[in-house]
Amino acid sequence: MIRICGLHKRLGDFAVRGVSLTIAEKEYFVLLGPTGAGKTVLLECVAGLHPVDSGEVLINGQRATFLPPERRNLSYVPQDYVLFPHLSVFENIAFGLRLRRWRGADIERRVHEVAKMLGIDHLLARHPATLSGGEQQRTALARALVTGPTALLLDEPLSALDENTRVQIAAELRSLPEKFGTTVVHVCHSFEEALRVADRVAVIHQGKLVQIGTPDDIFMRPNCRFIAEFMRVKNILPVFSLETGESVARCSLDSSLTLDLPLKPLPDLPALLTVRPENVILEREPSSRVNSFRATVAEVSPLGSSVEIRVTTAGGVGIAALITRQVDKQLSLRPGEEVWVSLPQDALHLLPDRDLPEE
Amino acid sequence: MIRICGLHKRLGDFAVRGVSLTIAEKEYFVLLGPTGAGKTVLLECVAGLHPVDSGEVLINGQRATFLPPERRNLSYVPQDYVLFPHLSVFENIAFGLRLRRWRGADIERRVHEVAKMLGIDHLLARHPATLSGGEQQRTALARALVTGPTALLLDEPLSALDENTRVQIAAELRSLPEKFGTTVVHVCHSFEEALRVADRVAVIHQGKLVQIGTPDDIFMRPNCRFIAEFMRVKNILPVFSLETGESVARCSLDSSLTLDLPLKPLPDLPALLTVRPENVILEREPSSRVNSFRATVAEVSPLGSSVEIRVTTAGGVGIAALITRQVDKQLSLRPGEEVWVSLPQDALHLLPDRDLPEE
Amino acid sequence: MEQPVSTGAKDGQAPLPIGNLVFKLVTNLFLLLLLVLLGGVLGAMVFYVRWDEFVASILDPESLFALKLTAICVTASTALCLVVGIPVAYALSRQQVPLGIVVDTIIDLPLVLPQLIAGIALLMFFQTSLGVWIETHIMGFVYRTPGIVLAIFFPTVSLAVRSMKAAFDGVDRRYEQVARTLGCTETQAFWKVSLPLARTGLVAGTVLTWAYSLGAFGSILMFAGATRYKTTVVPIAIFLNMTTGKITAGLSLTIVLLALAVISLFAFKRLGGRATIA
Amino acid sequence: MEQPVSTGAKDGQAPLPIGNLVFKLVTNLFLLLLLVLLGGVLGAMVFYVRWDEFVASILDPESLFALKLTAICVTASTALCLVVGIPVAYALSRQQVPLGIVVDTIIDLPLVLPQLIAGIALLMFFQTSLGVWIETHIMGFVYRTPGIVLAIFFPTVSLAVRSMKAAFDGVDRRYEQVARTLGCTETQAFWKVSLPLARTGLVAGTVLTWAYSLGAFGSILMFAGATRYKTTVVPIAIFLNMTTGKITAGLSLTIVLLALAVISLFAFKRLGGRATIA
Repeated sequence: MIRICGLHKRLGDFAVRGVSLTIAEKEYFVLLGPTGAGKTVLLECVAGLHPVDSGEVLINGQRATFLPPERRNLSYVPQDYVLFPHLSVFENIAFGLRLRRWRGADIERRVHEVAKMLGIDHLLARHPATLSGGEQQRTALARALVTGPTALLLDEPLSALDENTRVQIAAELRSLPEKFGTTVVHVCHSFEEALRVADRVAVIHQGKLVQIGTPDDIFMRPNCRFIAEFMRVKNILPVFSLETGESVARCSLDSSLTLDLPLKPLPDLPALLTVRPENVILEREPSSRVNSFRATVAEVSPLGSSVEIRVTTAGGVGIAALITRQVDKQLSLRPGEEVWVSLPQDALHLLPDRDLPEE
Repeated sequence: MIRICGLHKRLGDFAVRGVSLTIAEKEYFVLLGPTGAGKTVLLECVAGLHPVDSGEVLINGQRATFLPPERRNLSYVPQDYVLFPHLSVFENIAFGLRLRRWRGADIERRVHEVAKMLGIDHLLARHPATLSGGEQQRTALARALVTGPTALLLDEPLSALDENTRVQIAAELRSLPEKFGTTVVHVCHSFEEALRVADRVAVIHQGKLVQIGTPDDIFMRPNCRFIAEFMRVKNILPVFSLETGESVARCSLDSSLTLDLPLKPLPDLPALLTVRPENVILEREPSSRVNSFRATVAEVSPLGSSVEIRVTTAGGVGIAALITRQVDKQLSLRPGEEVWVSLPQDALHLLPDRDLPEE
Repeated sequence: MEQPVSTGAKDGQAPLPIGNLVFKLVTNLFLLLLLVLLGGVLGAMVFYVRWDEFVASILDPESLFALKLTAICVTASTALCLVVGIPVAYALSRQQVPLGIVVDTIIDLPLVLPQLIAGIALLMFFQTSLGVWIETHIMGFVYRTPGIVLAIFFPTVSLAVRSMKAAFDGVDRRYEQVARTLGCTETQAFWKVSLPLARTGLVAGTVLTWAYSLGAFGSILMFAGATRYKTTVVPIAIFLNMTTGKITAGLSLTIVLLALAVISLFAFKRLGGRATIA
Repeated sequence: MEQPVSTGAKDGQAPLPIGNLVFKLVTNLFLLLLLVLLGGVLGAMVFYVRWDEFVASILDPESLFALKLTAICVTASTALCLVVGIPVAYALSRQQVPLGIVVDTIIDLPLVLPQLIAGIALLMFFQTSLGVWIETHIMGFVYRTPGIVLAIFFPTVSLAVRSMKAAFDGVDRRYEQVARTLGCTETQAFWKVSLPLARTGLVAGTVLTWAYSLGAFGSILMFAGATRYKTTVVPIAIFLNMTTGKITAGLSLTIVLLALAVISLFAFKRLGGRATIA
């Protein structure tokens, strides 16, 4: 278990400003944020590579704030792996064991065991420079895992890989907590990557923790405008009025458009309503769906495997929908045409109208 | 019009090996390829920045192979814009006009005109270092467009921008041929980016031209396995047999699974059948659709806004489908369950089983 | 699998391990030692001469002559270094030179060789028939003022080339490439883009070259000789003073040179100048 | 909007514009000129002495003494440079030094100053009470062999520090950081990671330091003097030979120095060595 309490650290242009969070044992925890958010500084402070300005780091309940990196038993894997170029793959992996003065036979056994689990046991005699990107990443993981660290700290572990290898390594990373019994802290800037691997995600922005939760929390229930935009919720609509009915809550976007929502505690006004564009349903004919209304197609933009359709309601509210090429072909909508839009209740989410959560 | 004939150029690790293609006037042409494909070298040879090893470059029908860059009237915008840091935005844009010895008043007028069209007329007094990424890109475009070049050569124009600005600038780029009457040649490595902006796309791999056509050609009708994989067609299935029927062609993947295709000239065996995962339709119940068959769910992976479902047919053919979260929620498929798969005829494409087209 | 390392710091107040502290101490001790050695030994010189002695020594006609001659020769040599250095630095920075390592070795040679040898080489050259022809038909060098300039220029030009190449290396080629596509010829791209962008680095390089020129001694001693009121630039004057027992006069000029070198080197660094032998 | 520029090259056989050609020619002409000047003047020295004269001169007992003394002193000084240079270079490469620009200026000063001044500074220092105490209680330096080593070391150590710092700068810090998280103390990370990775650069730096040491002249002249069979390292021997008219003997030793400098500098560059003053 890693606990970070009120950590502050300024390092050149980057800064961490009072982050507190707890990472559970064997959790796959992702630190997500845009470039320059300070997430790598945070990771390196946990690793002990920089002295913190203030705050505490606890590892397994013990205060580690002032421990040097070699006493923290956390393994750090930087973005480009930095395998030791003067050592073979075997010696790279054995590095931590030799420092711990393991016997030769034990090292031999343990290196082979870990290399086998990561599928690189045929590469042990090679030198790092001769390996592919994916092989280098696996070697770096083996080197980090071989000593049985409390946690694995991964800085952008997928960013140096090509797309195909990335998908494969992502799946392997996901299985590390179970396979090696280790906690994983993974820094990345892509929410798709985070959603693919994380048990929990903490979103960092300008050095501060903005939202923490499961991938679903972050993805479907952003707590502020920044998160909603970062997660590419394209429809972030100002709410006109909110009221609680008998079985549903009712939310008006303007005088002519009122939507039903599940009955849940409502935020105070001003509030925002979000709905992800891929959850917006478009149809040619009126249907019996809830929250269905008429709108005019404003723009059709093909985006590769999907098509983005922008529509405008009678009251002037703009809504973006993302549909598959297949559905687009069936509907074959053109700008100016009429279309029926419906917004499923469980795809709607209300949040306070603020850029970031209050301090 | 730019014409490239049998161009060869080796430059360090990069090489162009015999590329021939013609770019029409006012066309938005994208050179697409993975990192290291040689597309930037090709662009820079067109710009005249490197002498070619062999082959010809024709600009507007005139042989330009040995012309220095300043005589080609092509404007080159590198990936990170390289605005002149010692000049103001105004002087950056005016740079080409001053070289052409325009009169001061004409320069003033023209710079303001172009700056206004690109929405940066309020920035003219600033220095490049104080601009945001998008503003820098617009300044670089203004500097390149102000002299009315035959073509604009853009090297990865979106890669240095954050996601929101990227979408906006992509739309602006798309409008350049119409707005400024210029041809655009755009180098990029992301097929999504190419599909968003291109009139036509040439895919380059290992220095060679692999396929050229409209975005739809490349996206839906790859001519080899490399293109199919590069476009992330996840279903690339070996064909067992092919026969031409009366109104349809019939393609068998194994003894138990035969699909109907539109009647078109068929490739020789060995051949591959491709279908994009987002075009695969999954249903709980059998339907009247063509090419419908039963399969078993093997794997369900949530990928952010969509969910990837891998199914296996009775004959053991694996097929991947990409469905929205909404559809996923309705179907709520679990591994081991049965599902009805249908493959729409117009989503099916046959190609020869080869890694790359023959020379 | 091992247990997490327990550090004996159970109260959470773990000290920085002694080993790491010792390592930092040792390397910084060496650094401090070197600074004290260099700074102390050089800096102490300021204290060997009283202020009034210093002023009197500098105002002595011989010292004034030496300072004036040095100013003239060093400025002439630096100007020559600029004229030769800028195009050479640009050529080296912007092209793949065939046999680059040989070319680089020749250019850097005067930096590694004792200046003495540069002076001997010049002296011998002007005794060949080509050298004699130059002496009689173009300009007299040996034991004359132009000879001093040449003797300063010869070992200094390498440093000028290296520092100015670093200045041009700092200007991304693509500035020129973009300028070319916008309509510049190669010459225009040089004047309108490369030169303005390299300016600070070139100024820094000039300052460094000037400072290094001040110190030319061995080559002048050999090529121009040490003749009072003829070739006595400051280093030669210092040598003559020290060997003829005029210690105060020698030290006073030494202090002037030292001060100029410190100021120039500091300015070079503040301007972000670089000079790389590689 | 303008028409596409028509280039008057309608047959498609456009020559490279004259302007661009001239620009390339001029910069490369200057490069060639400089190479001819440096390479020619230095290289010509090989032809001034006949082979049999050269062999005889070198085998002369005085020359042999000079070569032997030089080998000993230069090797001792280079060893001292390594001992001091490696920790100092590592400290400068790996930490933010307070007042860095002042520290850098002090360290680089001996490279810019005439060696003469280094010699005078040492000489004066050993006349202070601290210097005299060292002379009498620790080791005699002035006009003695240890004095030669010190006179070589003083102006050379800067180059050693600069070239070795470049070697450590070339090793990404993150190698050490990863080694630390894997269990290395700072000392272990230095020995197991930084030192092996910087090795080639350190070897190159040693070669350069050694070559530069060979050329120390001004500082030895001032601090250790020019006493036959006592302080006649090769540069001093050359000076004595040339000024006493023994030109052949002087030139022969010059050629030896020149050859060693060329070989060392070439080796330094082949090893990918760097030395940056910045």
